[in-house]
Amino acid sequence: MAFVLGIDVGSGYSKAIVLEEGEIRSYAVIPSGGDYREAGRAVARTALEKLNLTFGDIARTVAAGYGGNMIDFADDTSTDISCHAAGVHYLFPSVKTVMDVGAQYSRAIRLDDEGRIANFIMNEKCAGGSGKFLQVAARILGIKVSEIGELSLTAKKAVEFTTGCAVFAESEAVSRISEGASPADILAGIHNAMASKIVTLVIRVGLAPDCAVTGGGAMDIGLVKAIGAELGTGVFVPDEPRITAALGAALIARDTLKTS
Amino acid sequence: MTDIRDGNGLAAAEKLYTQYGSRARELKASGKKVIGYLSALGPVEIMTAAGVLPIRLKGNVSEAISKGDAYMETIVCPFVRNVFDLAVKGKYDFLDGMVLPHQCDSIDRTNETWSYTLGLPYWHFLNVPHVTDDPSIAFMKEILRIFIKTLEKFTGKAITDQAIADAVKAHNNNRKLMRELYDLRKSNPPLISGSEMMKVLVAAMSIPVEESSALIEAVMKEVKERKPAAANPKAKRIMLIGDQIDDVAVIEAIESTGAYLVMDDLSTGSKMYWQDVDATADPVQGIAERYLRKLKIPTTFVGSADTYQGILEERFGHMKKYVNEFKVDGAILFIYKYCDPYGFEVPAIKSYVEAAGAPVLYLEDEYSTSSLARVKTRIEAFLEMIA
Amino acid sequence: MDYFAGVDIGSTMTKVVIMSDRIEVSLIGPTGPEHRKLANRVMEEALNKARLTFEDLTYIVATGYGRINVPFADRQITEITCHAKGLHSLLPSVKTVVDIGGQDSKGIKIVNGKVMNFVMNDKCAAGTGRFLEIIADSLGVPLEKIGEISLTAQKIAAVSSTCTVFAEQEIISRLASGEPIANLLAGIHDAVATRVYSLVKKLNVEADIAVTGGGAKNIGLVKALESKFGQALLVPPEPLITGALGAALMGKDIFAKYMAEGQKPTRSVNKLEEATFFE
Amino acid sequence: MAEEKKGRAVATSTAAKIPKFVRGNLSATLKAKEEGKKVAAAFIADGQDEIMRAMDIVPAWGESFSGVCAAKRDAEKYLQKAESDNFSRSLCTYATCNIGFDMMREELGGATPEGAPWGGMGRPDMMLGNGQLLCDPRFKWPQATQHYQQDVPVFVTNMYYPPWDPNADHHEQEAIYVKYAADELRETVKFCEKITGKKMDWDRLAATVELSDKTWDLFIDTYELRKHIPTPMDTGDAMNTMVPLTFNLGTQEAYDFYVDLNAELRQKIADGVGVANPEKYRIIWAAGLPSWFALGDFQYFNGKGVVFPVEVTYRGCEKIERLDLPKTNDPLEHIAWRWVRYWTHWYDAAKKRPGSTPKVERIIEYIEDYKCDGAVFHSAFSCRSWHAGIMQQAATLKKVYKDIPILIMEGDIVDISSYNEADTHNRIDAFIETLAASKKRQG
Ligand SMILES: Nc1ncnc2c1ncn2[C@@H]1O[C@H](COP(=O)(O)OP(=O)(O)O)[C@@H](O)[C@H]1O
Ligand SMILES: Nc1ncnc2c1ncn2[C@@H]1O[C@H](COP(=O)(O)OP(=O)(O)O)[C@@H](O)[C@H]1O
Ligand code: SF4
Ligand code: SF4
Ligand code: SF4
Repeated sequence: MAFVLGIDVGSGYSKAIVLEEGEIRSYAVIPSGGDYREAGRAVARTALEKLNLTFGDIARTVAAGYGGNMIDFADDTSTDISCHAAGVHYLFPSVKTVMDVGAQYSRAIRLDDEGRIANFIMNEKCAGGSGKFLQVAARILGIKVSEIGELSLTAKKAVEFTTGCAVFAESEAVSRISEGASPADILAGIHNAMASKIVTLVIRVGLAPDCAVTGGGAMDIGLVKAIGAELGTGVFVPDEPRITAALGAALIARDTLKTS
Repeated sequence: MTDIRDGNGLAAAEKLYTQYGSRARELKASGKKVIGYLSALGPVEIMTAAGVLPIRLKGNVSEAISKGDAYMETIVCPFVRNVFDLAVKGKYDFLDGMVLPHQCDSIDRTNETWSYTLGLPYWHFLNVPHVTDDPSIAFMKEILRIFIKTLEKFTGKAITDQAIADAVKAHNNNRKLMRELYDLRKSNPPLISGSEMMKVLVAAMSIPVEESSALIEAVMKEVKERKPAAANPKAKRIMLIGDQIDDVAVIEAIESTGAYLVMDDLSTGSKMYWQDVDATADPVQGIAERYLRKLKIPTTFVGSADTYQGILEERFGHMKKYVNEFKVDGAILFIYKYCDPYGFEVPAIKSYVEAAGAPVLYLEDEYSTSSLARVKTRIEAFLEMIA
Repeated sequence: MDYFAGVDIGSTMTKVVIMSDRIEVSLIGPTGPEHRKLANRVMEEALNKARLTFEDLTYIVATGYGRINVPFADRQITEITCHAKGLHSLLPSVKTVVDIGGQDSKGIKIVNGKVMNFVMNDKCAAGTGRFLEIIADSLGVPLEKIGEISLTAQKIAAVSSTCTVFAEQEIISRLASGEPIANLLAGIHDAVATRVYSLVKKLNVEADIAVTGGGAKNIGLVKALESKFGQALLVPPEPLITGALGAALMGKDIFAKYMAEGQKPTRSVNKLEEATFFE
Repeated sequence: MAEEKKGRAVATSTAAKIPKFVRGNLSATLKAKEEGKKVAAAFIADGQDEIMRAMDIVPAWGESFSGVCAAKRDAEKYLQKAESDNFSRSLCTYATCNIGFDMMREELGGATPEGAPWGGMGRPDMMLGNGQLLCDPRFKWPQATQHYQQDVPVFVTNMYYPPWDPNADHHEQEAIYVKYAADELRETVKFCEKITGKKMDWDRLAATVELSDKTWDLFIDTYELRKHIPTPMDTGDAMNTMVPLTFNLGTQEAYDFYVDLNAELRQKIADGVGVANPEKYRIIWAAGLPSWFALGDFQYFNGKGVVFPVEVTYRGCEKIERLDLPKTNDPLEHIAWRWVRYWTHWYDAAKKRPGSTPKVERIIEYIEDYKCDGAVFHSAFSCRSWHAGIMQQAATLKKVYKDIPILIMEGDIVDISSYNEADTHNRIDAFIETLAASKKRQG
């Protein structure tokens, strides 16, 4: 049967997914670095190798994301917004509102009943509410990004973050530490600040249940909880939230294959 | 209600300041209608005459704007955004309505954002002109009459000329008292500190006019009884110029450096209190004249003198008076980002006030404590500069 | 002999100067999270180097972003005044000072050794030393080298994003697509210089112009600024300590003024040891 | 740094005549002295055009000059000059660009600063502002400039229209507003008479007003040709072809321009020539001034089969006959009526649709008339006048009309520093995908 490949080259991570008959066969995630062309090729190769496949076995490839249009071996490109929509709809058909928290951008996407984008909005000029915040915090606290979520859940009193700048968040965190705030409280503060920015985007696209959080930020349980609290509702999170757009790209590849 | 008696004026002001709107909430519970307004152009006399409580809406500098940003652009003046955000978050749930005076783009252009998002039972946009010629006075009277009619319809009660005349009297008295309180800042050191004064100003705009007058009197009595502290010859006497500054954060930043805030030209402060409404046969005439011609606010165009110097005197002459009367050593011109009306005046105000003898520090900032540390550094450096 | 100390706790670097009628010792260290302990440590170290004890110090002035966290200081003065003071003592002809620190960029106008006017950047990392640090870090080039390398650029690779975070990403991908590091570094120096220039332009800029703060250690940045201002800029021998030097000088002045009035200045009650136990 | 913007192809050949208009207006301000005419710094859409034209006063359009500086990507030095005297970057950049230019010219004793785009603009003899319901800079900017040219008198008039209130009948208030506007226009005339030392020729004014009415109608008729599928002209062009109506109202040249444009569009329709053919999607430019330095983005849309047959910006007017103006022999009163009726034109329609607003009603009308599939709004950060309230309009449009695809782009009119082409194009791509999804949804 036909294999299709979806690739999402994000500003932080590159993801690839191999789909067969609408089933996920394998996937891979690697840091993008700066060479998007190479990252796209490498991540695709990794995903293929897991199945002992080569590029020749792939019937169609769609690339998306920040560096998507540099993937010369793709048959087509799509914006990562459409891909997130498609990916989420596949995983959670009831979801109407998607919040994607990536490395530099966060965005809110509204879906219609068929899982097509009805509306979207993203942060424009400033990396204020993006995943970069989490990376900065992790570095300051000397922990891994993947440890942030659990740690933040032990917070007693979230500190109020006053800076919106992802860069100066660092020095603010530093001064909060010197004032005696615990790492957990600081992380909780960062989560609240990010959640409020993200929810603002959601209100702007029009909140419609159900909601899902995707992108690397969704791996952070603390952030997901903060978003849920701010929205006042539960949210879906895919098992591997980072590959949602790659999944969408693969689904788009499958669909075009079908119709052509 | 907040008990105002001798000796507790400042405590009462503090309470009304920290629990902003608490009196409005009480009065609302007892059946009074509460109407919010947003700037020095809100004609409080008419609202008082209508039997409603006019309450000037206040922001909260330590509250980060979040929900409001979903409805209102970030290119709007941060003060307006902050108040709107509070309203959206339900902090002003006691409002029955609002009147938005035509003041500046940040207010005018968001009229629909406010009214449609909040959905209050009463809403009025008061189309105050930007110029002061005779046709504008005639027009101002017309739109005040329209305002009166809509209020009558809302409350179901007629607003008589007598009621307006009475309200004018009450508000004039209130203004007179506040000016007397300002006089107590002329001494060195001032009898009342800048942050105490800000709390009184804020408290005074959140309660009925008679209570406000009682509050001012109580505060006055209390501070007069204070033992005058030794004058600190090194402490600088500062005047604060700006629009809607209604929080002690900036003032504390000034006073924590040892300076005295002795005077202001703020639309929450002296602008509200320096000019009375003349008692005119048609009471609306006096109100129109006060808000359009007497009130000196950058959203009203003034420029009838023949020379540019004359125009400057018309626009800013009062500031020179303040500098002299209150012995001001330096002024801080604190303007919000995205404020066109004040922003375009900065060079003119700065050079005028400096010529009057007070160096000026111009600060452009958000309405938020997030940048307070930076603001404080600038204020300190300014004080070091004029030391 | 009277000794005066100036402590400048910046967002990135902490600097101490101890002086008598000349600079006895100056010390530079990184600013960590715990300003108070750190202030102690650098002060102790400086005293050791100068073979002095805390009691030998006549007056101590703290400045910089963390100035309130120096409990043993007798007086806090903003870095704006201190930079002007320090610079004026080093380069008396200077009328305009450009200070590029880790978190703040500033322009200061000096007349007769006094601050006449000043401007500071707003709360965005674009146009600050931090921006350069981040880029240096992600390019894997030591901070001390980025300036020199940028001077070898064939052309300035313009960076289109203003946001530091976006710019970092942009640089990384441009690098990957073959743009030489030197060109990219020239691009970011140009970007920072543009931001700083448009900030300082708000002052009525007059020559001579000097650059201080950590940014002045970066020859690439200084050159980029020179091309914006259209003239040569002066740089003090050790630009990082300008603020601390100014603070020490301010302390000296304050002390002299008190003495002239026949008074003793009030000193901070906190001693160095006690301060160590501060949180 | 003065880097000429890449030439932008225009779809209509008539639009190619626009630079001549703009240059002509600029050079008229420089030649006025020799010709013994007075120059007035003035604003568009302020209701004073015909008064100036009838009195031979040469308008100096600051907005136009700033737009030119922006399009040539040469505004930065003027913005910086203004900033050096504490004018904030967050203020209207049309204003600060001009003020910076004026400051430089004053420092040169009135001589035009070297290298000024298209020869620069002359020193005015007076400044006319309007404290109307449009924007603050319209009455703050003249006085801010006066700080540097203190001998130039400033006159500010004030023309309002009834504010939108779904619970009020604006017709009841019209008379008050018309009287006020007419009174204020009379004050303008008095001021101009004082400065020029000449009396108003009322017959000439009446003739001028008649000519501009005629131009308005022709303009609308011409623009309505764009309803045709495929549309013969796009908003990208309209941002140019608005010039005669916006800056040369009350002149014969303006009228003649639209005669030509009208003919060209008819020909295109007859020949089946469209901006994009086939048209995949038709969208409305629903609010906002464009980024003058990035007009090429319209072609990016066009290249993907997306066209803008209609826009709200610079459409300036509704056909005079549809405004149903009361008869009057007083040209000033006529202008006043035209003013009030134009600004309140969509009030009645908005009242019929609960939750709607006049601005949204106008967009809906255009969407229906021009068969649009989606809407694009542009939010420019330095101008609150047109751009604050856009989010509200977009949300209301979705609520009271239908859930059509909407894109809100963020940028500025003059300040290029936050523009990123790749990002903008990416956003446009995603929007086109939204349009595709929406079309599919409708089957
Ligand atoms: N294990 C993890 N736990 C929490 N957060 C993570 C984890 N991995 C990545 N992130 C966050 O996700 C962001 C990257 O998200 P991603 O969706 O891959 O972005 P992009 O698509 O823009 O590259 C990082 O900035 C980081 O904040
Ligand atoms: N040796 C160096 N070479 C180049 N840049 C330097 C060097 N040392 C410091 N810097 C720059 O100086 C900045 C710190 O400057 P400093 O004046 O100490 O700031 P602060 O007072 O805020 O700590 C750093 O962000 C870095 O960009
Ligand atoms: S504030 Fe920080 S995150 Fe925002 S644009 Fe500036 S550098 Fe980027
Ligand atoms: S501060 Fe300026 S923009 Fe804000 S409300 Fe006042 S006048 Fe309007
Ligand atoms: S409408 Fe906007 S761009 Fe035009 S002058 Fe007013 S604020 Fe400036």
